[in-house]
Amino acid sequence: MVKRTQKLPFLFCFSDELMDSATFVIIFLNGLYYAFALFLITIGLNILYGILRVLNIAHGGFYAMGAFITWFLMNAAEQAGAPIYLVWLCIPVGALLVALVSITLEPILFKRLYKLPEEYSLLATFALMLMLDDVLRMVFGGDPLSANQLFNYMGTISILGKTYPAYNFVIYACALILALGLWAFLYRTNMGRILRGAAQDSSMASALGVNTSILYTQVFFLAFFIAGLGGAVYLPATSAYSGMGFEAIVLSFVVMIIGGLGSLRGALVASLIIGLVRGFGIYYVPRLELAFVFIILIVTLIFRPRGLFGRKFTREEK
Amino acid sequence: MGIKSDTKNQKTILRTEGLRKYFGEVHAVDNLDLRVNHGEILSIIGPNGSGKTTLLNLISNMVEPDEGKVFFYGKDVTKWAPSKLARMGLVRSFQIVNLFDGMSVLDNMKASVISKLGKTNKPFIKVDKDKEVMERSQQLLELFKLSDKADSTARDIPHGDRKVLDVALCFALDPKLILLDEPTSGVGTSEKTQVIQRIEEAVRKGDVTAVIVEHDMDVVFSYSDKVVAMHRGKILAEGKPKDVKKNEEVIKVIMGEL
Amino acid sequence: MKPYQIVALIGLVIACLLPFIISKYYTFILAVTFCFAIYALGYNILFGRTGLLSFGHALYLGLGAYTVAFLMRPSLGAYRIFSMELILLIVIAVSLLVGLMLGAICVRYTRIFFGLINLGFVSLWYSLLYKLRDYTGGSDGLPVYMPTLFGIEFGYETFRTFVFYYYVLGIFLLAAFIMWRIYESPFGLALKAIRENGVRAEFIGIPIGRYRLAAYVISAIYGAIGGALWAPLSGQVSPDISSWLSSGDVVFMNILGGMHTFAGPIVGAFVFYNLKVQVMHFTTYWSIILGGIVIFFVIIFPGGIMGWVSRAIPKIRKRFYAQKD
Amino acid sequence: MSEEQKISRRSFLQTAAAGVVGLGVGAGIGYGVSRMAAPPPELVTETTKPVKDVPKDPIKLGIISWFTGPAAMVGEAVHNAAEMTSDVINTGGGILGREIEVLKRDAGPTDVTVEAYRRYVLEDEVDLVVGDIGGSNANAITSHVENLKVPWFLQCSTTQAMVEEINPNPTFLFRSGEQNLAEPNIAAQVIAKEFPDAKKIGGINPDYVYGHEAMEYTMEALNKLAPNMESVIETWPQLYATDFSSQITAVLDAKPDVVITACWGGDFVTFAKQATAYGLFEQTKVISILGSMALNSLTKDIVPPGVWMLQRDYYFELPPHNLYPLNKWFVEEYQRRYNKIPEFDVMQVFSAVFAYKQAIEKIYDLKESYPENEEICKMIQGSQVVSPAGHRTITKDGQFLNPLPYGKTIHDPKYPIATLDPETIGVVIPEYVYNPKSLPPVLEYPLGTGMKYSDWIATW
Repeated sequence: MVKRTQKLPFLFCFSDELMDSATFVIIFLNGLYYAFALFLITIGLNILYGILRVLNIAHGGFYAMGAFITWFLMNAAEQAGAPIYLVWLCIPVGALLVALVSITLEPILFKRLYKLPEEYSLLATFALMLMLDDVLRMVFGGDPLSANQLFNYMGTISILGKTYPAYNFVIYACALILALGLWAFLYRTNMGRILRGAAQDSSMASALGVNTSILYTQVFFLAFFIAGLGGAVYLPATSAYSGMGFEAIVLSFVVMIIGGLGSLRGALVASLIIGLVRGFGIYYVPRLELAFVFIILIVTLIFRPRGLFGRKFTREEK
Repeated sequence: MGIKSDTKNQKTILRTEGLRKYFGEVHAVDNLDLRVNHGEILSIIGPNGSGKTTLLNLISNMVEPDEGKVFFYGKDVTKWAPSKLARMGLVRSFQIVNLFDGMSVLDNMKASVISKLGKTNKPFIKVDKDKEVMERSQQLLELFKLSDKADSTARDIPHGDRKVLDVALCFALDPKLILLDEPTSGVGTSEKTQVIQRIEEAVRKGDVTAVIVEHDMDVVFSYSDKVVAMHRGKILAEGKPKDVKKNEEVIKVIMGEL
Repeated sequence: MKPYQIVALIGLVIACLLPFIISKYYTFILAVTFCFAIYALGYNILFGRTGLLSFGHALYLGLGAYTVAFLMRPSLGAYRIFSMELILLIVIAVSLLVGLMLGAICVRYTRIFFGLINLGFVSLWYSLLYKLRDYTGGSDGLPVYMPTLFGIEFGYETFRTFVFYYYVLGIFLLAAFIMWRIYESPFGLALKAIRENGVRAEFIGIPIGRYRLAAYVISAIYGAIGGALWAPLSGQVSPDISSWLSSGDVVFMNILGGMHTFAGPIVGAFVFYNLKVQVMHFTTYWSIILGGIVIFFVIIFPGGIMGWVSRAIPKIRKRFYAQKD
Repeated sequence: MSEEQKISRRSFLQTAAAGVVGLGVGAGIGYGVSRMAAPPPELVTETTKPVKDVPKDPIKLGIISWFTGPAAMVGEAVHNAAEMTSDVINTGGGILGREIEVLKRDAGPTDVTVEAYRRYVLEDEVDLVVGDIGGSNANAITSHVENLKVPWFLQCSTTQAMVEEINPNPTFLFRSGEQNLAEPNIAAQVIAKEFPDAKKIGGINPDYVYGHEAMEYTMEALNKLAPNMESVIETWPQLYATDFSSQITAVLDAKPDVVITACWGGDFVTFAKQATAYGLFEQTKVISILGSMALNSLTKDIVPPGVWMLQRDYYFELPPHNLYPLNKWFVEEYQRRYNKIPEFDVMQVFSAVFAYKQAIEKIYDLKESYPENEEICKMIQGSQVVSPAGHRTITKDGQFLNPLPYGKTIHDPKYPIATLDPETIGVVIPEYVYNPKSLPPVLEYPLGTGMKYSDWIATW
């Protein structure tokens, strides 16, 4: 059985055997790994809903597109024997390509959604998700695709004697930079202030001379870029397979509800909660893995439907 | 669930005790005691932000008070659901017109009538075949002179008629007490008198008590039995229209504003 | 006889004659379509009539289907139930109970939150179907054996492509009739008022919480009946029936058909299901075509087919009478 | 163009062609326009009787499998196999002169699969159906197949519930691939044989019926073969998961001697990559039950050497190419067409269609009239079929049997993917597959001591 090396003060355990500190750290890091995957998708969802009241189910599709496009770039770079820093470049370039490709959708589809009630955006983007999934399969085929050059290049490090893929730290760094960058952008820059203003009251913003149509396109560009970045950053650690967008979107919805619709702080906190609970949950009660997430969701919905940081309900919504 | 007959002729129909409502430091309604007697038209006047609409919202439980109680026919109705209040006879209309826009004027009326007749939970009788409902609805449309617009959808009729329909919906519930939030605002001067006449006629005929929040002073002083002047959430002055008109504080605060 | 009654009668006559005209395969497809029509009809009293978009209504489709499979499980031994009527009664009872329980929580919210709460419930239901392997058969689901209709056993193929078609048709007509009466009733008008303006409905004395719950429970029962009738046709129930992807289908049916009309969901169910069947047979890239059609209807043509028809009829009637005078 | 180069360009060619240039042109680059090599004589069987009054319209072969979602690769493999098989048969004169026409459609959830099969039979008058549709769909269609009497050759989706309860002795349903029960028994035999002193077993299996059954049956067989072993940790990642790190960490912490995983397809690719990163392969022995389904994605940086991988009922190097030219031709032909190494579903589809062809020709030899479905199916049952995996015997209840290969992975410079080390390859003969009483005599590659491949081939 596991030897009791060092008793951690705040340790909670259902099963009798205490886990040694190394495993605790690894599980914590796994929790972070999963949390940041959710966070990278949910930010985009929250920005779109927070500012434009558009609930974009197709966001999982853009996440998948990021993974597939980055795979294509990395594979091409690998075949051509490009130096390693070029391969690193594939991640931001992949995300950028996703944003550039998807921004064409904004005038065609999303622009019409602003006028329709919120639920309609749920439907239209659900249909868009179906289409995206097929387009990706048409272009990239049905096989699971993986590009491991970066993952192997980073190799593994040992944490308290346990091996751990170093690449995951790239993901943490990227998620943190993104979170700080977004926070600074929204709360410290002029454009960020305009965006938040438009979120409160778009008609007021346009009355004050804000060209909302350009603003919305910028918001979409940002949201698509983040979703693409999510797919791109995670590709080296996993694989790109058709239908991955659906898996990603279900959990990010849960995170969005728990964190509060439209709030970025909520997205960060909720994805950490879900990531860590899932990580430790699997260790202690392996059979219940998926149910954990939904139990937390239902509890939140009953006792605090607006989520941790969501805005208060107006009478009309009650 | 009608009210017992003996309370009908009791003098005070509505009483509030120590009503208080803050929005941050703003005391919208500050420890307010109001008394409304049966069958009278009481107008509430006061500058913007004096708490008139908030008071109405508190009485009709649109907004929950921070402190204080509301008594209707002596019963404490502070916590009652608006739908229960409406069925008990305490009904309100809205400053910003609040109608069933997608439905026809007749359907709007029918909705209110079936709610009054307690038939909304009948899933199998046909609305259009229910003579009682149809007659009552037609009758009300005539009373409020909306019969010619019965089939057009509520969204498309002119603003004046929308205001009148909003009030008519309240009367469809043949209420004991009706709260009207600026019934004539946004209505053209020519129509204004017509709107008020219709309301007054309905009140006198149905011996209904009315509490009206109103800005238009000549409407207030020509129709109301009693006037309450409010300022910063408190009652400044209360009494017959002509007395309140003479009160200097009222003149300074409210008339000055005219 | 009003025009719509004539149309309904003609539709009924055609529906009764179809099995003799069309092939066995299409009779089977029509029987399945009627099941989904009941499901869509029930869904619309919530979505089109009371204005509540639930994004997880496949929970009740699955509840109905799994109840049927559960009652027929061999491990029940003597208590196995095959009579379809008894099964349907139990399905109604179960869905009433579950509808009340979940509805009480859901109806406190509207618009996007109502949709998301239902999404949460259906996701939990789906993961339970997956996890409780010993009861629900896990990802493989449960087999559904041949039920008896009014106590009579039928051969496999005659059941599936003939007899059960009329059984489903009969229940569909009953369900449609009841729903029509609800639409025409004061209760139906109250629901419409709640959709148009919930706040005002509350202030004219309609207890919107209780009525939304009533609408939710009715749609839950209809969904479960649809699922229960679909189960014997398919022969097997699996968690896919309640996946959140299939929750989207019923919403598409209503939007396609025209959610603000009575016949919308029925037309929507016919058009959407048969369209999906044909497109899936035509190409393996079927979701592009279906997704495109849905986006077209949601964005450019939100009124749906029956919405367009109900707008076109007064114009036609005006032109028709104009010619006459 | 060496073997390796041709395959390693797979990914670039495929995406470059599809993504940038468009399907047509891309296929032209780099493919020698070599014609199909002539198939070996055993395949080109014909009826001895003159062919008359045989229907002229083509034989319709309907595919119902996954073409969407994470298992889309299964559909592609089945479709490639069906296309190649029908090409081979058509160039060889078809079946009694009738060409084979391939139809394909997506399986989807249960109601869609049932509707698809009924449409194939009632509308398109399909002659046979081929496809892998998963446990729930397989259980659903059994009753439809038995009543509509058009044979369906399943590949991998044979649940024990179907085999034992729902449809114990089918007439029209064939399992051209092994039952789900087969590999767990072999995994148990491999563990018992290779790691006799192991004590603690770990499990990382997908959280659905197949995953649970794989773990349960393996432990059941192990209790008979090596009672001292017990399972200390069983984790259940979600099907089509993107993250296995939590499960791997939990398993590593329990320090098992052997880890069993039934993850397949994209799951196995992701699992293997993260397992290498977390050092699972170094710290414990891993046995993969169905990882070989994604054979062409198992590049060397994902699967290290030393992982025991079961190959279900076909490994492309067995029977050895020098002893059995049909297999050599089959592998090269598949590579020429699709630039991939054939997985076991491809062989299963190939043998199913050929079993169908050989049965029709045999009946025609006897009766000289075109047989009905019932007769064809009765003839297939109990017959033998010439297939790339050797002569497969078909049981009375429609199960295709042949020795099941397994082995330890090695990084062979000849291939871009991890393949099996010839020294470690073992093949369990059918009789021992379903009742693992004792360690079976293993049919070994030339270097082994047990029964030889050449002995088995000699018995055909």
